[in-house]
Order: sequence, then structure tokens, then C-alpha cells
Amino acid sequence: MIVFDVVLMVTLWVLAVGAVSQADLFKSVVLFVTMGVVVAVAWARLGAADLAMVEVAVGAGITGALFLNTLGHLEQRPGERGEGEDTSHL
Amino acid sequence: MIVVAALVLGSFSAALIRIWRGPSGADRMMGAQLFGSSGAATVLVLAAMLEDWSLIDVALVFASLAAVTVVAFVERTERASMPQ
Amino acid sequence: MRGLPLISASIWVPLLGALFVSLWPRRYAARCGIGASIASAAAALLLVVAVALSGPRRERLGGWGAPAGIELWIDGFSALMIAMTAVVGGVVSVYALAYFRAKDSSGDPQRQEVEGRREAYFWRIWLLVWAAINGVFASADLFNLYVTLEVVGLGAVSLVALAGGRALPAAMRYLFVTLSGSLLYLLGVVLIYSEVGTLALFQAGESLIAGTLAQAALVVMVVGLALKTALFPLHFWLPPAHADAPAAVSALLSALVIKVTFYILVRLWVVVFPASVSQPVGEALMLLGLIAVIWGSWRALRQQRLKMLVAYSTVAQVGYLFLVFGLGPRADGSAGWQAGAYFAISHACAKGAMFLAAGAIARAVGHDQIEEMRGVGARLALPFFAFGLGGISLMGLPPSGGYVSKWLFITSAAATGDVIVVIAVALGGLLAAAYVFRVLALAFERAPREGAPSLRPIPATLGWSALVLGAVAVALGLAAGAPLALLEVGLPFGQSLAEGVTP
Amino acid sequence: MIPSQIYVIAGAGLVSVGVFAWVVRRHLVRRMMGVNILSTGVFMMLIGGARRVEGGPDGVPQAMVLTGIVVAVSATALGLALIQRIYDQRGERSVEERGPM
Repeated sequence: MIVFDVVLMVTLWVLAVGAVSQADLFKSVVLFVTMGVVVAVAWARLGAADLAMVEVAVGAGITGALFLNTLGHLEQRPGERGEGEDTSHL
Repeated sequence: MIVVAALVLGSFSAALIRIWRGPSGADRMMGAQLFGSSGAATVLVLAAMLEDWSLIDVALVFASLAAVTVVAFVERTERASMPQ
Repeated sequence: MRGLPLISASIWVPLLGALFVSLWPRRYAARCGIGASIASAAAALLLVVAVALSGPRRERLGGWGAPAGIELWIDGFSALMIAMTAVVGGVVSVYALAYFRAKDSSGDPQRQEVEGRREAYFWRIWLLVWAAINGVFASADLFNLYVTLEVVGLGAVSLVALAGGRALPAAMRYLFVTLSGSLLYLLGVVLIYSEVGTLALFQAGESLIAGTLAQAALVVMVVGLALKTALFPLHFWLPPAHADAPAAVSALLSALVIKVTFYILVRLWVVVFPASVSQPVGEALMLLGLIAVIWGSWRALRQQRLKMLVAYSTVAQVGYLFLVFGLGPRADGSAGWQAGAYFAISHACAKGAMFLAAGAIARAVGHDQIEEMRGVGARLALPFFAFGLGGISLMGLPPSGGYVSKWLFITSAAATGDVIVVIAVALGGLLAAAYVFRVLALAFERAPREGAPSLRPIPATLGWSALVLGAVAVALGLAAGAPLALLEVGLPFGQSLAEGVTP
Repeated sequence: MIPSQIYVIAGAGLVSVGVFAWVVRRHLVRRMMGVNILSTGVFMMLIGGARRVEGGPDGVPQAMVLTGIVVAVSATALGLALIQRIYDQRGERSVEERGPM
């Protein structure tokens, strides 16, 4: 079991390092989602079943979807509306 | 049990390789999906080993994760390929 | 009065207000919002009066006790902070009513749409933040503090982002700062929990023993909260965030939001950590506070933009707040802590007044470059007068709240022999005088005959509400007895805090 | 070595990765990711550390982490919304590696 713990945690750490150090943003988002899955497995291993469920649904699922949505937004050209400074609201 | 664990480990490493190597976004996404399924399998194995059968529910949520990410991914590719 | 759930009412009323503002159609947002603000202020003041009359209160939400349930606890210190929130929040709400309303003149429908949306979001988020601030002051539980703190932080970031334009990067940086600050705090909570096995503030304080773990917990929590309070080397995020936000929001941030983390730090110091652990950290914080006073005032003096000047002045005033962590434990009785708490409320009123006035001035002039405000003072007498009133309190001139708190600082510093604190407090006052008078002198110069800046008309409410806050800041010096008496209710800084006074 | 100690150490490792991302990385999306990793690390330390105190699983830290995950996701949503607005209003350079932050 110890072997399992160690392997799990090493995978987790490698995924985390990969997520923040990849040049390709999409790749790091995928690594991030994967990391969420591994974290959920870790919660399950620690006997926190409800946490594992929330982590998969929220920590990996919704957060991952939000990140993907943002990437999609950033791949479009910057919008035409509201360019420049808005100094009237000091 | 050992055989099952080894199989799960194998699919884990396959998923990791796909995610890391790419080459296209879809490959990586499929890798992440495989990772999710392997995660579900791991949780099931864990459930058997720890004899904590409430973990089966967790595996169900793992499976539904795939839907969420795929929808987000497809929406993103749709949007990126839209005419500007 | 004893049985009424006044504490939870002070949280629920603004929360319900936020809900109502969100549910009603957008064009009623302002009316609904001001009504909810008045109700929230009334609920909070009722609670404060009840505490002043009948002592500290405790509430168990849903009838659950300390280990599993959420406990709310109000003593004199939290009551004073809630009163500060009610007064500043009420005045700023009135100001915001005019501030966001006055933009409809351009006639461009798209612009009006944006403005209407901005106004509606302001009221929703601000009422939410108000509820969360009261929640922080009422919490008696380390984790509850984390949750409410996080809500305050996220709300504050959204409020900054309302301004759009260059406020967006400032808001982003503020978001990172506030997130990592509260995560560091949470890390400290984790360490404390793993040591004592409880989250309740007073129980944790009873069973936490001095050691490496307590030291580590204290250090992470202090770094996190000092980051969120913008203590000197960690203040980099504050000036852009506070200066680029809408004026009503700047006032709320400087007056209330940074006091929230200060409050938590004081509680940790007095209740949770043993003196042997917190003493050296307190000395370090005091030193940083001294540097902050000088550095912030100096930078304020050099600013070109009025709101930037006020924001750097906040950096300096935060320095005074952190002096209490060195002085408080050393001074006899609770004089040092009283100085800090009194400084917090008088700074809230003074800085609120200054930001509101700066917003009114900037609205009238069209920008906030100080150099180009030559000679506008006579035509904008009301806001500049409010700015000056706030400035009096910052300088510590009698009679003002700033004077009382600085006097308390200096007496407790003199009693413990900290000459350097006395010098720094005096020097900080001088520098404050320099930057306030720099603005006032320029504004009341004789206007150049040609090229005098043309002014846009502004609603009188803007000037008057700033003036009211300035007047409160001065009045805090004239009637210091009542707040100081309230501060002693339930002996928040006494030795007998944990046992003697539970209702 | 007790298994839960591994989790505490791994949590500390995640915290350091998160701090690294927050301090060194410049792209806003990546920094947001770093904050998420940081919070995951803190939660892992919390759960691992809690098991060391008690025999079985302890309910209070799990409730804390549950709340914490929800808080983290709302913070992430706010941050990503801000990033999209910054990109809309101020263009590509302000979210990129060499942005103004």
C-alpha cells in the first residue's frame, strides 16, 4: 500500500510541475485536469469519499471546464468593444 | 487483484504518454479521458482493497467527469474554428 | 433584548438585501440598495447598542455548540468594528447613490446600459461584502474567519474590477494577493488544528502550547494577513487597486476591508497565541510598521495623482496599525490595543472622507492630476473642506480621532520607553501634514486668469457625504469616551478574556 | 513511515509548486493554475495531518476542505472572468508572459 501512496504522490507532483511549466497552455490545462483526478484518487485513498466526489466534479470538472473556456476565449482576437482607458471612473 | 492493479497502472502510463506527447489537442484530451477512466478503475480497486463500498459512488462521479470536460473541449474547438 | 438573534441579524440583513437587489429589475437597483443599506446599518447599530448596554453576546447558530457548529461572539472590540462598518458603509452608500446615478448625462444608450449594469453590480456586491465583513467581526471560529475573509476578498476584487480599463490588471493582482493571503492563513489554521484539534478561537487559545508548530503557524498567518493588510514590503498591490477603483469602492476598501485582516491579527495575538511565541514577531511587525509610516508618507508626498496620494497615505496609516503588535503586549493593561482599535476607526472615517472627497473632485475636474487642480478649491469648497477634515485626523491634530489614537500610542510607547516610536509617530504626522497641505495649498491658490480648469457640475450629495464622514472623524476626538468605553465591554484585551465574561 | 505522512509531504510539495508558479510565471492563466495547486496542497496537508491526530477519519477537516474547494472554484471563476475581460479590453499583451505585471 505504501508503494501505491508513493507512486500516487509522485505522479501528482510531476503533474503539478508539468501543469505550471509547460509552454503550451492547452497542455498545461489538460495536465491540470489530470492532476485533479489524481487528487480525487488520493482523497478516496484517505477514506474521504465525499471529498473525492466533490474534487472530481468541482475541482477537476468545473475548474477544468472554466480553464478550457478561457483558453477558447483567448484564442479569439481581442474584442472591439471597450478598447483603451476608461478614465471617467476615478 | 494484482493483475487488475497492473492493468490499471498500464492504462495510467499510456494515458500519461498520450497527454505528454500530444501531438494534437484532441490526443491530449483523449489522454485525459483515459486518465479519468483509469482513475475510476483505481477507485474501484481501492474500494475492494479497503472494503469501503461507498467508494463505488465516487467511481460513478469519475465517469461523469468525462462528459463535462468533453463538452468544454468541444465548445472550445468550435469557438476557435469559428470564422472571425 | 437578550433573546433576540441580533448578531446573526447583522449578517442576514445585508445578505437578504443583496438577494433583493439581485432579484428586482435593474432599474430599481439603487433604490433597493439604499433601502437595504439603511436596514443593514440600523440592524448593526441595534446590535452595538445592545452590546454597550448589556455586555458581550454569544449565539449558537442552529443550536449547535462550539466543536461542530458555528458560534458567533461579539464583545466590545467587534462591536466597535461593526459600528465603524455601519457608519462608513451607510455614508458611502448614500454617496454611491449619487455617484453612480450622475453618469446618465451622455445620452448614449450603450453607455447607459454599461452604467446601469455597473450600478446594479455595485449594490449587489457591496451588500454581500458588508454581510461578510460583519461575519468576520462576529466569528469566534478560525475556519469561519477564513470563509468570511475569502468572501470579503473576492467581493473587494469584483468591486475594484467594476471600474474597468486600467483597474482590471490592478484587480487581477489584488485577486492573486488576496487568494494567497487567505491560503497562507488557512495553512496556519491547518497547523493549529493539527496541534490542538479544535477550531474554536478561545478553546484553541487555551490549549495551544508554545513550540515550533505554534511558531510556524503564527509566521504563516502573519505573512498572509500582513499581505492582505498591505504592510510595508507587501504593500505593492494596494496603491493601484485602491486608486483605480471607483471612488465609493476606494473608500470602502481603505476604510473597511484592510481593517478586517487587522482585526483577525489582533484576535490571534490576544486570544490564540501564547505571548512567548508572538513577542518576537510582534517586534518585527512594529519595526515594519515604523518603516511603512515613513515610506508610505514619503511616497504619498511624491504622487502626481490625487487618488494615488490618498492610497499611499493608506500604506502609511497601515504602518500605525501594526505598531500595536509591539506596543500592545508590552503596555500596561490594554492601552496599546486601545490605541490600535481607536486608530482603526478614526482612520476608517478620515480615509473614507478623503477618498469620497477625491472622487467628487475628480468627477468635477475630469481627472485627478494634482498639478492641474490649481485654483479649483474655491469652487469646490465642500469636497476640499471634507478632504481637509480627513487630513486633520490623519495628521493627528486636536480635536480629532487621529489625535486621540496617536496620543494613546505615544503614551503607551513612552511608558515602555520606545522613543523611536514616539519620533516616528510625530514624523509621520508631519509628513501627513505636508501631503495634505500640498493639495490644499495648490487648490486654493489664486486661479490663473486664462486656462483655469473648467468644472463639471457634480451632485451636492457627493460633497456632503464626504463632509459627514470627515465630521465624524473629527467628532471621534471630541467624544472619545463612548467608543473607548464600548471597547472595554467584555474585556477583549484583558487577561480574563477566555473565562470570566462568558454570558 | 506512516502513510498519511506521505500525503503531508506531498501537500507541502504542491504548495511549493504553487508558490513557484505564482512568483515566477507571468501568464495570468498559469498563475491562476498555480493558486489552485497551492490550495490543493494546503487541503492535502490538512487531511493528511488530521489523520495523524485521530484514529479514524475526522469529519471536521473534511468539511473544511469541502468548503475550501468550493471557495477555490469560485475564486478561479472570478479570476478567469477577469482574465477574459482584460484580454477583451487591453489586448493580448496584458495577459502574456511579458505583461505589465
